[in-house]
Amino acid sequence: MKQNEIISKIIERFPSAVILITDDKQFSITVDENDAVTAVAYMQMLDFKQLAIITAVDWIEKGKFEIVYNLFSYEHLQQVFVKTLIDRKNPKIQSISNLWEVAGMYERDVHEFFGVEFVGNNDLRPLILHNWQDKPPMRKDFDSEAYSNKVFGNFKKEKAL
Amino acid sequence: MINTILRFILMAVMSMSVGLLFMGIGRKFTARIHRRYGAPFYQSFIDVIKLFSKQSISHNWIMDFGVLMGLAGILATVMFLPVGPFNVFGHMQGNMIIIIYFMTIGYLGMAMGVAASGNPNATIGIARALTLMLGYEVPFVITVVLLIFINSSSNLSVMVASQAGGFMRWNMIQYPFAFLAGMMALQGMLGEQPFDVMIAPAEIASGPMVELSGKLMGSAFLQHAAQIFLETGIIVNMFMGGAPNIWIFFLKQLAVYLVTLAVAAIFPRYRFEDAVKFFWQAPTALALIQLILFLI
Amino acid sequence: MIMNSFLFVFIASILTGFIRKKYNVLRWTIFTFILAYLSYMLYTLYGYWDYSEVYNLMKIGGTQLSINLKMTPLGWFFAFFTTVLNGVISIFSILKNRDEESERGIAMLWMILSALNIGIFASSDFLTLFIFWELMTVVSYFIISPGWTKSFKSVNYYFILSLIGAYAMLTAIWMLRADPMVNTFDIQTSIRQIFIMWELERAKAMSIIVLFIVAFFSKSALMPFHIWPAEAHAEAPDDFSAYLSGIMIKYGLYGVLLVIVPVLSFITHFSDSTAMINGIPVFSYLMAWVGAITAVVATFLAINSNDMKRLAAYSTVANVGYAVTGIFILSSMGVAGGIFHIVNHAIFKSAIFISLAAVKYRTHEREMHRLGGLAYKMPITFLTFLLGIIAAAGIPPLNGYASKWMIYQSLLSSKFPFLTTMIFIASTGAFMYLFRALHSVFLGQLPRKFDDVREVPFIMQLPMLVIMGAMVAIGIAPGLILKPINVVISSMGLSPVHVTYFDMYSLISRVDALTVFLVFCGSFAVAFILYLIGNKRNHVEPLDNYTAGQDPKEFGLTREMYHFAFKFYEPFKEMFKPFERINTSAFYDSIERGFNETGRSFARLFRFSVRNAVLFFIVGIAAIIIYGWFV
Amino acid sequence: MLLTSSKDLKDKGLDVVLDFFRKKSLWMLHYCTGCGAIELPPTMTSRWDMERFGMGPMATPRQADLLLITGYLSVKSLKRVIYTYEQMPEPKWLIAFGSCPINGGIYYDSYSVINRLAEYLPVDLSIEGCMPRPEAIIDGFTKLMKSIDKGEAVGYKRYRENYEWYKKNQAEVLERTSPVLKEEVADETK
Repeated sequence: MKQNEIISKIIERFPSAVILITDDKQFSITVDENDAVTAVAYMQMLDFKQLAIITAVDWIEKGKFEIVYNLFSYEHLQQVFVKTLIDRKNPKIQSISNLWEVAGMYERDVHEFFGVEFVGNNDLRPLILHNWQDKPPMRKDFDSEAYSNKVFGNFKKEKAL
Repeated sequence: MINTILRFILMAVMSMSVGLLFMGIGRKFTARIHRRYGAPFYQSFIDVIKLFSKQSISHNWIMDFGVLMGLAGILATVMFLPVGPFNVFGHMQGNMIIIIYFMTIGYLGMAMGVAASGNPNATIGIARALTLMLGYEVPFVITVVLLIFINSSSNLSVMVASQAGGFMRWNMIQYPFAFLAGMMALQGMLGEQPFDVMIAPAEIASGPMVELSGKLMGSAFLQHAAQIFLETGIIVNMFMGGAPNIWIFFLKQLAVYLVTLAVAAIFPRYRFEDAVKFFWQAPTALALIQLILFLI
Repeated sequence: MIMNSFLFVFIASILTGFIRKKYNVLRWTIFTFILAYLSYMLYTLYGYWDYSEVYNLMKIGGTQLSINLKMTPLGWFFAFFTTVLNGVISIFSILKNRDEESERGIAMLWMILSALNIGIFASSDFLTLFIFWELMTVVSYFIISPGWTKSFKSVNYYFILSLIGAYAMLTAIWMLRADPMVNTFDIQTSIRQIFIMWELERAKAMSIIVLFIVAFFSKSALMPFHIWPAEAHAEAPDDFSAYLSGIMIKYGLYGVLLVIVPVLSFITHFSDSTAMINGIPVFSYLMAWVGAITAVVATFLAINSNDMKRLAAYSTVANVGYAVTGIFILSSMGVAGGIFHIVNHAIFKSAIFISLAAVKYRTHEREMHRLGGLAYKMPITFLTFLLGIIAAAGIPPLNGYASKWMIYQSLLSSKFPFLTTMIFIASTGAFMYLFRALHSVFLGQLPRKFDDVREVPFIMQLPMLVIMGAMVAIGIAPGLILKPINVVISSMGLSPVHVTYFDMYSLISRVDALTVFLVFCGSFAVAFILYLIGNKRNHVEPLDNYTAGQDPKEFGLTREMYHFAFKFYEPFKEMFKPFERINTSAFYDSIERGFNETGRSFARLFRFSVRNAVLFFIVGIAAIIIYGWFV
Repeated sequence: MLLTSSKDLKDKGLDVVLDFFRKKSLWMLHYCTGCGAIELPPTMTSRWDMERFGMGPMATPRQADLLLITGYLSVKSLKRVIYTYEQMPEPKWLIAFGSCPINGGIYYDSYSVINRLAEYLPVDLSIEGCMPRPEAIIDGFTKLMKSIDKGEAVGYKRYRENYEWYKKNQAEVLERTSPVLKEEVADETK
């Protein structure tokens, strides 16, 4: 299928979706929070078999998190970003770990660094950070430098050795 | 009696120090092949002294005992090697069957010591080494049996005596296929490339040596040195006509050792199943050809 | 005197059956004393080579059937060392069987078996030999399958192969008896007659020899019959495995030495019309090859087995292979080396099996990969096993090497390059599987569940110490055993080998075992001095290991997980994948099925199972013997 | 400051002789945490040839004398480095490599990268640069050899003697139980 055929199919299925074409190999779809999982599942049905990554963007001014699903199709040689905006105060979204097994791992990652809750994923243990007690570090309101100064005591411990 | 004890101690010291010297020269040699400057030729002595001066760890008494048994086994084997005119015991000098079997106790000791450390990397290395041993023993044993048959004696001194009278009388010229098989087997015995898969450093963290430290590592080092001395010595006695004095003997040993290093410097590593298959094909065939030629 | 002692043992064994389970220790102590008595009895018989006993049973069709017992040097030698070794093993059994369920029957049967054992070695005609042989088979059959219900299937191999051997032997004996030239059961006469028959009727003599070979090889588990020991040893009681492997498997070799070797040496020396290779008959050469191939095949099977008793059983088969190769070389060096190896193997394999039995006594575990690290808890057992495998791999200061050296010397001096190579390969392989057993059971990480395992009690350590002492002593002074062996092979018509207590000589070299031992001690001293010079050594915990920086406890790594023992030589096994289609046990399985079907149809007739039929067979034989006794 | 240790830390006697052999045979374990590891292959191979000083790479901490921290060190790897360092038998030395282990380098404000390695482990020598060139590395190694010869590089003794101090610093980053930036979290909820 060509890119425009895919896009027309998507519009047919999700009339409210906002589609942004980057070039002839890449485009993005922004859908409603409620449609997000359906959209990803639909894309999987359209032979977008590879889930490259799940990530999140912190739009602190808008008070939103943007969850981005990065999909790729070897059949159509197309890359697509399925995006959705969710509330920043109480970030919750349905898990897609039943569609891709690997999604569970990406969701763990996003959960650890942004604090997004994935409903339906039972395994959201911390993955990368060591013994993390503070708020999720990738949020824009987390002050990394203050943290670093406080914990690693930048030149504050001049005593002794 | 006192004489024998003195010769015994001399032989022990000589085998280890000459082996270390060979290792140092070998390192320089390999470095020059790589177009490097390389470590000084006495580097191995420094390494050993440093290792003995370091503290070491051990998990239990079997580890210490095993490593000591490894060194002792190889040293005991060296005692039966005729080094030119220098003999520790007159009467059973160079009995090949004793040498082959005595070598095993060194391997057993080392294997036991490192297996007692409880690190699976060490045990994997040992499993590979033992499998490889089953590989290179085949061509080596055929070669040894052939030479025993030629001389009607399992005595290395007799084999040396039969090669007296110039270069053309050497077994290496007379039985070239057997010599090739023996050299390939030597490559495996010394664990040089392409047969160094048991000590693969990046894959299984240097295999058997993974938990050895300080003086235990030093003992392993000395064992390897004595092993180089022993195995090159066997080849020199079997194929290169021994030597009239010990210095020429050392030179011949060094030549053999440098040949293996030259091969090692340009080869990558075999997987060990493939190494065993290789040993059962090319060198075994060569040794068998020589044996059949002899029997005909 | 011999028969009276048998009666005494028989009655004693019946009486011990009445001892209550509470006093198991008493029963096994009596067993030990009976074996001491038997050993003493044999000791007093030494040198009386014309001593004989005859008990007439009955006349059938004009033939006097009788039990003839006679002490020959060969028989005495075997009888004495097996009985002494059995006594040593029985010390181990005293405590081992204290709480066993099914031991009552085993004690009784084993006592009878030790008497039958002497009977086999003392019998001077084929009929007596056959009677004792079969009784031994049946009795041991019931010991191997304790409780009569467990492990019945695997023991069937043993029974079927024994049956094949028995039929072959009976046919051979019948052929000899029916032949007008021979017409006797007497072994010594028959041997001479077989040789004459070889010259006159080659085919008939050949078939008799082959039948005997089948009988003996099936008992000793040579090549086509090599699978029963693995099945039987694995299921037998642990202490009995030592007896089974050390002694019982050697009956076939005794038969070879008794019948085949004299015939073949007659042929070698006096026959002009026989094809020879390097001075031995072609037939003998082929049999030596059977031994060598057995050694190699059993070695490869042992490398791939995961059960420690199976591994040891295959190792036994391999060692029998060496001995057979040596014996069929027919030179005095070869035969002496073969007999010497039989003795040595009995000793070191008892060491291995006893230490494995000690491990099982404490851990109740048989699969090697579930064990590990027991050396730190059971040092004496570990040392026994270590010395056992050093001897088994033929490494110098211990006994196994002396006999292997003799076998090599015989092969080399008789100029058999390929046989030598085969034996060498088997020997290197032996090192592989023995180290695997050593590592998996005794080294590596100690599983948590064995944290409170202790060393076995002193009474059980005692036989281990005795056996270790014997291994070292024979290793230093091979003359201790080789001098009696010289008497044996002289009586077989071979020239004695040249040996002093410490030195062994062959045509092409000489070994001074004491010097070899001292050299090893000296080298160890040198290594130890170097060790003392070095900086201090710190003790660390077993799990404080190189783990690429990861703390094992935090990672959830347990000691069991960090013990590499399962599928130890898997890539090596992969290399032999094409050969896996050749499946000997499937063949025997089909035979077993055939037997079972036949048995079932019999059972339909008699409403008895096969086992009951076997029982009837014993009762029948016993009835015949007792009948003959009184009539 | 790091290299000035008091003379009384040093053992007298045979160590003077043995230090000569120790400095001539430094076997190193490079813990490839960061980008610095890429500078080592050229240092080892034909162009700069580290082996002429008797140095060489080793596979496990048991055999090594020298631990190289090549580049930034995250909190998670700090734990592994400490475990590795404690597994090495004495005498042992530690080299901090590049700017990051000295003061955090370009990661000075990162929430997951430590700023000063010397607070957690006794650094015997620091080689600065981002990244240090092979010449700088070799210069650093020769300096370390000199200080070993003088008996000044005794980081392992310092570590042994000030064990509690080091452990306290390590625990501060590794075993935290409460959030660090508490007030700001409270601010955000308002």
